[in-house]
Amino acid sequence: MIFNPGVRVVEKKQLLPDLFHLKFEGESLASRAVPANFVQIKVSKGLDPIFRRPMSIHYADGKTFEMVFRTVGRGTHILSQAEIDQEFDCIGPLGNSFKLPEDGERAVMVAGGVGFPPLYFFSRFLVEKHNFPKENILFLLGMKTVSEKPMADDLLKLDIPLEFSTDDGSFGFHGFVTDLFEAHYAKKLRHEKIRIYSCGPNAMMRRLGQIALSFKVPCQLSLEGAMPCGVGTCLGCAVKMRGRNDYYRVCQEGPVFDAEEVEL
Amino acid sequence: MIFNPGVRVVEKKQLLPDLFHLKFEGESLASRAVPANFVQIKVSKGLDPIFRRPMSIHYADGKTFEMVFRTVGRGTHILSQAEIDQEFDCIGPLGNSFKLPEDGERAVMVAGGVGFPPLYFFSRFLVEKHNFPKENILFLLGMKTVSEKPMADDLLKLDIPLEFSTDDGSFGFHGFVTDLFEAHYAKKLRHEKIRIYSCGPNAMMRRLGQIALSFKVPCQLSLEGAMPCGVGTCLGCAVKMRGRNDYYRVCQEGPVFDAEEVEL
Amino acid sequence: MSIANLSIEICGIRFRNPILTASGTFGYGEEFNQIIDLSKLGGIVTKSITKHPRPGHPPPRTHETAAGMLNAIGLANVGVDKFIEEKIPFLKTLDTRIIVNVAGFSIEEYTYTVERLNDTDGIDMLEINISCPNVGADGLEFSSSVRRASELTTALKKISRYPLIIKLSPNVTSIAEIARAAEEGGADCLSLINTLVGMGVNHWTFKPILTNITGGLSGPAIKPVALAKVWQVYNAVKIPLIGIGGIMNHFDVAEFMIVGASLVQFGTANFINPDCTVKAAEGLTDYLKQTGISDISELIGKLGGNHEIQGKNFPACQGT
Amino acid sequence: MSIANLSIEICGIRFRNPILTASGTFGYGEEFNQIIDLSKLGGIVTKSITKHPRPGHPPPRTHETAAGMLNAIGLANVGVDKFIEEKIPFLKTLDTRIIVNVAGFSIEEYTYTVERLNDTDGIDMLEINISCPNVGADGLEFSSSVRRASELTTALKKISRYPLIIKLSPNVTSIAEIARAAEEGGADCLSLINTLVGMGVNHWTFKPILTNITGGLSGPAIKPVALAKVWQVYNAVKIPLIGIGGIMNHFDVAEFMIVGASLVQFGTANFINPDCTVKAAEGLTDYLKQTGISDISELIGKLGGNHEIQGKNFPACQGT
Ligand SMILES: Cc1cc2nc3c(=O)[nH]c(=O)nc-3n(C[C@H](O)[C@H](O)[C@H](O)COP(=O)(O)OP(=O)(O)OC[C@H]3O[C@@H](n4cnc5c(N)ncnc54)[C@H](O)[C@@H]3O)c2cc1C
Ligand SMILES: Cc1cc2nc3c(=O)[nH]c(=O)nc-3n(C[C@H](O)[C@H](O)[C@H](O)COP(=O)(O)OP(=O)(O)OC[C@H]3O[C@@H](n4cnc5c(N)ncnc54)[C@H](O)[C@@H]3O)c2cc1C
Ligand SMILES: Cc1cc2nc3c(=O)[nH]c(=O)nc-3n(C[C@H](O)[C@H](O)[C@H](O)COP(=O)(O)O)c2cc1C
Ligand SMILES: Cc1cc2nc3c(=O)[nH]c(=O)nc-3n(C[C@H](O)[C@H](O)[C@H](O)COP(=O)(O)O)c2cc1C
Ligand code: FES
Ligand code: FES
Repeated sequence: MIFNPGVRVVEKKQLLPDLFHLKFEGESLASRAVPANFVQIKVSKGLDPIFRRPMSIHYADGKTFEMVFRTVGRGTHILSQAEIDQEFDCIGPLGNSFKLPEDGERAVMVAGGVGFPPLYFFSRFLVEKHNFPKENILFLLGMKTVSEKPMADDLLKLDIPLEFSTDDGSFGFHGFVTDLFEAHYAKKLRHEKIRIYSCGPNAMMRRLGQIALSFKVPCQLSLEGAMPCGVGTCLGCAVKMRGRNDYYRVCQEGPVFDAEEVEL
Repeated sequence: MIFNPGVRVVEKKQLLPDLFHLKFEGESLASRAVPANFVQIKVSKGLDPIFRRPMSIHYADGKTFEMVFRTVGRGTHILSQAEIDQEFDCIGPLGNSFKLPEDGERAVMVAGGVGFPPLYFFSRFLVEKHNFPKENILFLLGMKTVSEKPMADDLLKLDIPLEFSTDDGSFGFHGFVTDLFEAHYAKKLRHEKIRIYSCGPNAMMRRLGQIALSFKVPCQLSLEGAMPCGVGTCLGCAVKMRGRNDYYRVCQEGPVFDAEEVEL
Repeated sequence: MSIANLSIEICGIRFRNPILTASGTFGYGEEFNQIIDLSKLGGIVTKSITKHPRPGHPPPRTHETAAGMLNAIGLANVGVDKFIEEKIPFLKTLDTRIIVNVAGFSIEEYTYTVERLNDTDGIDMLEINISCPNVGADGLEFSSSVRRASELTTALKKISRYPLIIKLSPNVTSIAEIARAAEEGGADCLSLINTLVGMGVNHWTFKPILTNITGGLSGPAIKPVALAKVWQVYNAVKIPLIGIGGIMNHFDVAEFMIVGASLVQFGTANFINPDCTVKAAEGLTDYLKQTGISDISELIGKLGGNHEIQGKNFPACQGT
Repeated sequence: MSIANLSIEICGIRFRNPILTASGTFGYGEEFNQIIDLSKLGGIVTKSITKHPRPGHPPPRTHETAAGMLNAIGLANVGVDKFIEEKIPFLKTLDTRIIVNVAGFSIEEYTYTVERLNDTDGIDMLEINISCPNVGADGLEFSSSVRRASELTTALKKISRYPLIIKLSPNVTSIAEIARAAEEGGADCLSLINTLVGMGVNHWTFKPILTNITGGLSGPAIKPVALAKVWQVYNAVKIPLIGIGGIMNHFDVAEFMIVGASLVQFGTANFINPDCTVKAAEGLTDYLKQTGISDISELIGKLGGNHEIQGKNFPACQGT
């Protein structure tokens, strides 16, 4: 873990009215990042807002790293106004990473909306660093509606098996991405060795975790949640240990957990 | 008094490392401003800093108004990073104005450093709106040292009698601007009918007020000081009434007071 | 859907909406009358009025802090006589509720002022500021002694022509106890919180920033404290409450109502955005539409949503 | 000019500089050891340790507020046995002072933990967190009852091998009274303030934001309150003080020392800028140079500069 006071915006894209893509220069950070790592970014210079915001690393090469985020509140709104060459104070890379798929396993990525960045990074990581065959990945992305499709721009370029669901059926599978997964499972995946990787809204990951447990399929969840410190000392990011009266720290023991370790 | 939610930066100049000049578009505000009026400007969108900052109007025509300010703390620092087309939330014009000189009176402006904006505006106002003869103005500007000369750029263009003092003698009269005034008074002004107008640091205005009172010369001081509200309701900007156990509100009864009204 | 009802009735008085201005942050209404439309407000609370005029403390009287401010104005006011003569006539012309805030340094002083106001029309309620530094026999102020809070309330209730709001201080171990004392003394309503005692220091000169050394902390910084106090008091008394402390917008209004306030007051916010109260009134209409509530009084004390949360034992654990 | 002396001695223990980390904001030092050079700090205060391990409250446990935060962690900690076994060995390797914070829900629990720590080396002082919700016979917690604060201090002083710091809560009518009770009970030092009770409400769901409903407010928002409390206590007791509350940088350190603190603790600031403590230590050197002070202890209690300001009568007037 490192403390990096200055990263510089080198690219900015607006994918949707509320979805932004930023690329930063910051070698010491970018060179160490692995999938599911996140940064704690200070979005403004002053005390408003007072906390840093946790953001997954969407991709990192040796020199630059990227994030994709939705504007949901004040912090992400301020971040969306970042300008080229603007410097940000960023701590990271923080957190653990996904377990690699074992031999012969298909890697099934189940992303809920803007939960895709860690899974995008992981997919590229598997392909680029581990020569993992593209066709052994299945990427499922759930969206609300068809107009959110630009969210998948980077994913489409990866040229891996990719399917979509929309809540309103306006594009791809009609239903939740967990339903899409179940459909695939019923049809084909249940005959294979698979490993699920997921990131998305809590409710979606809770559901997916239940499904995975009931099917006895290994499943890793990359959790989100408020993170005052991000470095393990405030105990604010607690997630319940399954079956024990105790908590993990998402920022320190996570953000990735096996579905059977946690109660969402 | 008016409430004006949006004024737009149309010009920006940096006169010195710590001195900035901004021009704003904002007709409803600019069209009503008279010399010594000020605005309460919100320098940032959030709560840091929480208060607006009071700034004198350096000049206003019907459509635009200007301010010149020194960066002394967080608020003015943020304001100095204003960019062209940036919008600010500004309340104003606020406060009273100077009394006009009476017939035959020479108007002596005594400015301490960045206290000059109200006096600059007033000088132009006298000349442009009241056909006051330029040669009947005497403008004394006190600075710390010669390198601050760019502060006077606008003043020099006015083509009115203008003299400088510097604390270190590196340019113009060697001494405080109050000393410069006294020298002029001893030499010439004491034979004339004069009226003093002043704005600058408190200590300087206190001294000038004493001098004016002792010479029995009418003297108006435009006061500065912290202003939480600027509209007369917080009672935070209190200045002592001379000889009475009571206070004026600088923002409401001022910022201009006769030297004999107040105790600085 | 028809427009939601924003009006609230307490103590037999109906307010157009729950939005009032806090004492000491709105003068006697005159200045703001030129900035906003006062008839859009539920009501105005005046600066504290005392028996005698008071010049207030020597400046500096205020200090900007992180998301807040300190003030030590020193109860500067024109005194009750001049108030009745010069300010009431103007206040009477306004189409909004008028609450006169009364301060004093002894029961006699409070009594005097309330009696003078009894002779005056154009007032809807009185708010009694009990946070003045009057140190009684038990070494405590009115606001921090159960006995003295109750004595003062009882004395004033006996004589007041207008419904009485007792304004509580947060600087006590148990605000619920003081609240109950005021209720038992006959208070018709409680307002809270007044400011938190705080101070500022100039690290270059080593001098206190306020001439009075200490002052009162207000603004968004104190909102969490104020919400907790309102909820504590809501669980302790039956009379209606007015929530105060760091309220900036309509969401804050809703939050204070949810923890138990019937009305709210905007203080420091007026200095930051003079039109905050009017904007909040507009915002409340939208908010009710979004939440599907037709009458704003449905918010009062609804903490927990359908599962109302009853007061746990206080003083509360910070739980660190 | 030679480099100014930043070291401070209290209770016979010399600290490299006055900068400590606050309990609950720095874990047991392990995480920060990878981020900053801990030997640059005056000392570390551990998370509160209790007799038994505690999982803490269900999340959400924290909430961001204006220039501050609420927390209701619920004293989550590994328990004293595991602390001694797993954490002390690491702490011993550090070149800085170690203060162990102890919490409990009865005098017996505190006593147990202190006795266990007596058997352990590598500790410099104990800080006793008396703000836990233990409601005694008089209906008050240790932190808000003079009698119970004194009982607890007396009991622990009798047995503790290490100098005792009593950590005071600000949620009381008179913190000076509690401070005196702790001093009379034998406390070697007082630290203050713990957090202010506060709460947050979700205006869409009507639910409290913290599962525990109320929590403790910390951060820059509370700095003015903390400064006032330290000054009040400085005027009431003779033992040294540790200032806590909203400290972000070296100027804040100086301000707390000027009102009477010998040492300070950084809490919430560690979450915002993990290197705040190290930067503040550097900043203090510059600050002393700029103010021409050669020994930092010259700052302690110097409010008023050359004209020391003695305690005015408290509780202080907010002076509105
Ligand atoms: C490890 C980690 C990785 C993340 N990666 C991404 C990412 O790649 N892209 C992305 O868009 N977002 C990501 N998030 C979520 C992101 O941190 C939040 O959206 C952000 O903190 C909200 O800040 P705000 O000030 O805009 O919203 P706030 O004003 O703070 O809150 C607005 C809304 O967002 C909710 N919210 C607040 N904080 C969080 C949070 N940490 N997680 C989820 N919801 C929250 C609030 O409940 C509220 O409803 C990640 C979170 C974590 C913990
Ligand atoms: C009516 C009026 C007109 C003014 N006109 C001008 C102007 O034309 N140009 C200009 O440069 N400045 C002007 N000022 C002063 C200006 O308002 C302050 O410099 C500014 O508020 C400082 O804000 P800050 O956040 O940068 O400094 P802060 O961080 O708030 O303070 C930094 C330093 O400035 C001092 N200070 C703070 N507020 C004031 C204040 N209101 N007045 C004087 N000193 C203060 C503090 O004591 C401190 O030493 C005017 C003030 C008033 C009341
Ligand atoms: C400048 C100022 C002056 C105040 N004067 C009074 C007063 O005269 N009487 C009173 O009861 N409260 C007074 N208050 C307290 C406010 O009415 C209110 O209780 C407090 O500021 C908290 O609300 P806020 O956070 O919205 O400001 C004053 C507050 C401020 C900021
Ligand atoms: C997340 C968090 C956890 C805390 N845990 C403890 C604790 O276990 N024991 C304790 O005595 N104080 C605890 N505190 C209080 C701090 O030590 C400190 O007194 C308080 O936060 C005020 O300082 P600050 O404003 O610098 O944060 C905690 C504070 C925070 C923010
Ligand atoms: S965010 Fe602080 S412990 Fe995880
Ligand atoms: S600044 Fe508030 S009364 Fe003048």
